[in-house]
Amino acid sequence: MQRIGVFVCHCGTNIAATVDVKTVAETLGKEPGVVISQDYQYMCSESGQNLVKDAIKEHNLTGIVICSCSPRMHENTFRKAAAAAGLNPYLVEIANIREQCSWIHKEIATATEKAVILGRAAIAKVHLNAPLTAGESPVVKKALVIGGGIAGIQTALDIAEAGFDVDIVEKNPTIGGKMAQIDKTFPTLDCAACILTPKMVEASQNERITIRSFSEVTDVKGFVGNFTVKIKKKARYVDETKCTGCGLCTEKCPMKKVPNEFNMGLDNRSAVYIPFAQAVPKVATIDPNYCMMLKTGKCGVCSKVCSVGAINYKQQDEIIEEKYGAIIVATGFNPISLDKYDEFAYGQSPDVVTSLELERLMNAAGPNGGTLLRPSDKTHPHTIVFVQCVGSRCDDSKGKPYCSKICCMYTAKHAMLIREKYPDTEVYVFYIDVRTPGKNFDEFYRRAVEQYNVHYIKGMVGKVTPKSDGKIDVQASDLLANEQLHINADMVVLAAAIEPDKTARPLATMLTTQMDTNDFFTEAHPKLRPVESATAGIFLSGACQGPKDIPETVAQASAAAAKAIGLLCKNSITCNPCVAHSNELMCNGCSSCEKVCPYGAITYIDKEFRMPDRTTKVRRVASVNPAVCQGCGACTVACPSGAMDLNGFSNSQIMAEVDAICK
Amino acid sequence: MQVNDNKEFQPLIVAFCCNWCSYAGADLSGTNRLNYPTNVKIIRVPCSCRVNPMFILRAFQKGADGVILCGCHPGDCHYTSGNYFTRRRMTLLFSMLDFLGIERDRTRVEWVSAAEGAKFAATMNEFTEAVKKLGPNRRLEDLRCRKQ
Amino acid sequence: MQEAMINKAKQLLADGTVSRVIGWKRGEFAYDITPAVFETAEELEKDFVFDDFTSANVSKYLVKESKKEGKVLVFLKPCDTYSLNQLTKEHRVDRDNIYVVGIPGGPKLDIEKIKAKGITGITSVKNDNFTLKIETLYGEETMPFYEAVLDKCASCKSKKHVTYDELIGEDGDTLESNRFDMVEQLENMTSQERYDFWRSELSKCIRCNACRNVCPACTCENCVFDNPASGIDNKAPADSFEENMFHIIRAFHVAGRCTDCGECSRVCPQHIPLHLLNRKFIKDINSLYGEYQAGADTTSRAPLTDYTADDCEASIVHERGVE
Amino acid sequence: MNKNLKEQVLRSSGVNVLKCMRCGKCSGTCPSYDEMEYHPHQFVYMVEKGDIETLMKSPSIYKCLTCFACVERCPRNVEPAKVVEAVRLAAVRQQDGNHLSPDMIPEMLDDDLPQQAIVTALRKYAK
Repeated sequence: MQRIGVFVCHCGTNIAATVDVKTVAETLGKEPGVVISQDYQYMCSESGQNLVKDAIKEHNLTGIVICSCSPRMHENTFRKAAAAAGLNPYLVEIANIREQCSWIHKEIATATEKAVILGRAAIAKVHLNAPLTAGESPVVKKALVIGGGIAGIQTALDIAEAGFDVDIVEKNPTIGGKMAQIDKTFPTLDCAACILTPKMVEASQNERITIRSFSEVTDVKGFVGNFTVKIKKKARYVDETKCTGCGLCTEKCPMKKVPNEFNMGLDNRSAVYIPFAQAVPKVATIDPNYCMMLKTGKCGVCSKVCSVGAINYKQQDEIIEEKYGAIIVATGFNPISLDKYDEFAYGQSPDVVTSLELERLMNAAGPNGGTLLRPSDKTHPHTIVFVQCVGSRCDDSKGKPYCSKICCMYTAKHAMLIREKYPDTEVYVFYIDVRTPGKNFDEFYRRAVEQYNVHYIKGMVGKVTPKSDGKIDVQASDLLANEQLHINADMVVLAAAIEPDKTARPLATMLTTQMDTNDFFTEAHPKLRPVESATAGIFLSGACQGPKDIPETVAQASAAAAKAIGLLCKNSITCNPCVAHSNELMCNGCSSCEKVCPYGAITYIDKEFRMPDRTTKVRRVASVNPAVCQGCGACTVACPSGAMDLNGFSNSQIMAEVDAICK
Repeated sequence: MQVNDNKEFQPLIVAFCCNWCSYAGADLSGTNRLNYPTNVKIIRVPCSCRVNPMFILRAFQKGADGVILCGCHPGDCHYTSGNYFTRRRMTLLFSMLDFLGIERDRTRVEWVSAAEGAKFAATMNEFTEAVKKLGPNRRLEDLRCRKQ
Repeated sequence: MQEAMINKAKQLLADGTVSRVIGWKRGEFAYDITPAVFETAEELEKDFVFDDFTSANVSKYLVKESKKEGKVLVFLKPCDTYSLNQLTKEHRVDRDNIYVVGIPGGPKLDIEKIKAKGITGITSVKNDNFTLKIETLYGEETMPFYEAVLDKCASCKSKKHVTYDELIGEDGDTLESNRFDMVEQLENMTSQERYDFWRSELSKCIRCNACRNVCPACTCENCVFDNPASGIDNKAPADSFEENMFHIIRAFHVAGRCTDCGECSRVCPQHIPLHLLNRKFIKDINSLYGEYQAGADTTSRAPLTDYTADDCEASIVHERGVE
Repeated sequence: MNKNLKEQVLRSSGVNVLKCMRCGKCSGTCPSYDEMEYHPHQFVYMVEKGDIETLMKSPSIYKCLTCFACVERCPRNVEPAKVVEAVRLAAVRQQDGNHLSPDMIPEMLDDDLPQQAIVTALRKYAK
């Protein structure tokens, strides 16, 4: 026999002014199973809670109903109070008679009547509540960082610093990411390589960090604390353990006409290559699309010159399986393709470049050794036009609807650097708005205007036309002067919008994390949980979550690391007990539930059943992993036989509520 | 069905609200003191996809005059995809009820976010009015459950 | 055809490919055909029958039979192969343990339609150039063949076998069928008319469960209506609500899984057009979420376990016009 | 500001001028820019402000070539050319007096005149 206690809160006058709490307590006291029904001024207060605790002990209650504010407010408070008094916390139900009754209704009679009905529904439900115990699942004390840019490196370093093993999976032959390609950083103008490469080295030398370069995540199974990840180690045809990075093979390789990705295709590399001098790991990689030996079987020069015998043309892709407790996504960004923007003539003239290409053109390790020359004729440009917001803030199918955030600042940086180094160059920046929120950012932009005399013109460029004399006509309107301009430029630099890396979308599917329509990972809460994904155990670091500059990326990377460390510190995690479970006797094994589960929490097992005639029968039945299930209940409706049910919100509990309300 | 003094028909509305968006939206309309009729009684479910057609039929059987299901906006589901399944299930279920000649205004799905307290109240006002116009549920009731 | 099937079955039994055969055998009357399992050549010779009345879809028997020792031979008409595929997809049968011989489909005959002409004492029937010649105890009667065809065959959707290990005869194609005509006709009625129509139909329901028991999509280990814990269990419809409830929930449970084999209506002793409920779901699914034929393959996602971000809203039901 | 006029222009153009982010790409791309007193981006902005009459009086409305370069390149899908066309139509509709009255039409008809042209003429020139 159930012994239920009902506690009606006045909430000062919040409830008591419109709901006759005495009548509610009295009426509910007559409900079957209710042994005590009380009202009190503030149930959530210390003395209110004590009232509940005492009643549980004194009346040996098997369930309690609190008629008070929203369960979103104090459900946990009363669960804790119940637990303190020795009652299972899941035997507590809340009837929301404040937000959903006293605050919205004015007439005391009807509000009181409704409060009674809501109380009855809660009593009907609590009759069927079962004590639930949160399960525990162990935590593998190792993290996986996907992406080896500055975000991934920083996250890995922080986690390793805290004493946990961490793997970095990077799809390229070296870590470093976009920051390695950048020349100088705003607003301090310090050299990117000077601050990044020490971090890369630190990562490679840290004994807790394993760098898995030239590798990709191909499969993720499991759940928070216990992910099983398959990593494809792509064949680089060079034995990493033997290669010393001497670079002799790259010098001797006869195939030298391969577009160099690191320099944005502005110069060439050899078929066997090391992306850049400071690459980590500093190991050569053979590009199978260009290597003569791999394509035709004739050559083998690199193998002959390698003194340590590191070249291995027979190397195969390898699949490694590892277990991790936490996964941090740091897949970063790329500039968008500008193919659809005919009006800017990118692709028609080599002298129309993107900002990232300009970084390489100006970089000392770039194709021109740091001297800014036009790609077409290697002459010094005298007039340079920067176009802002190319593909950003677009409402059309060509671009992105968001602001790419970093372009205003890096363009100011470019303009300033050019004016500094080549004072004879005129620099125009066509902008829509100049957005510089950030420490020392606006000061930086003002310096470009005031100190370096960069011409900022408000107005979007309408058309870029390469001319036969090698110059480029830039047509734009100056909105403030109200005139249309034609600038005879030598170079045009487009601030292309940035977008998440293409690998992010399939990765999100593997991780069962959410993405927005732009393929940025969605954080668990936009304000309060900005570095966690909604899927437990998956954290977000850097530009994969939204456009970010370097300081913001590093800040988020460390924040993600802190969250991951918080998880890895635990020996086990407590699971939400309100999860689905399958009644194996009724389960048909039809797989409907598995198809609707967003977390992959349902698997199938072949289970032996003893039949009435003492034979055994093996049947395929669903099995829910309680550590993975988040308790949405999608499976319970997909299940035709009703074998699947949800703890805390069972079919019978909800129907009991329906019945109580409709009585 | 409730009877009040002026004898006007007072429908009984059962509202299933998902815990993360719509229930919070209902709370918000309370916090903002936005009135909606007492006819509406809310049942909290973790996600709109928890609502089994059986619950809806059960409500009608026991005397509800209208059933409304509220969930997060498509794309905002706390559980990623729950409300997408809800949308398909309820579209088909409502279409079937319509096919059987049950008044289509007795059932509704509405997406209400945690920030849309005003929308929640407005929706409930509107829905209650619509059901009021239809009168008591007769086509899908269990006579044994009819109240005098 | 019957001869060829018996020979095929005997051959497969003899060479050990299969250890039993699912087919049909005759009951007391010529038209009284029932599914049966045969284990020997003698049984086949004696009882196996295939004629204009062998309309039963035997795929559901495979749920049990395919899990027994030894392979089972089954003769499937085109429409039955869809059911088998659906069962395979839902892991309800062990496809590796089944040897499917595809046989030509109907049209099969509806004995009720013949009896409705006042013809009794039927001993055999013969389709003679679309005239049905009926031998009775009282002499020969005739009627137009198509007037005696089963409803489910009259709106046949496919003559194509979607799964088989071997065929007897030619394979056909999927057909343009008129199967949604009646659904459409109902949709065009007023709500009140529809209500009256279904009330007059569903109030005939005696809850014999024939529809559920014959349905190849209703293979639950334990049906919700038999489960006291489900909250909706009931054995007999005590009231109009329960008549509705049973059929709505049953149709919903098979929505997206029903292959439209039409067996529910064929076996209903009260002649309730239950297939219309399933077809309504199929029609809605086709028009709202794209053409989908349950059982056409064994891998596709069923419409109710799938979604797209831009599916229509449920309010589409309300927008279909106001009466 | 004339609210009705603004309504009319917004409706007949079908353009949501509030989507404009004032980047000026339309004017940057306009081949008739130097011919115009008011430029495409100003059309959008002035319609938003409701200052339609000024635009209607300006010869600018007849300088637009309707080449749709601005429509093609607008990053926000605002479609300035449609706004210009709508203002031009508003001006045409407001011209005083009837240029045509229905009873003048029969004698002007000939067999080759398309039906649509008659309707258009009436809509444009009759009140």
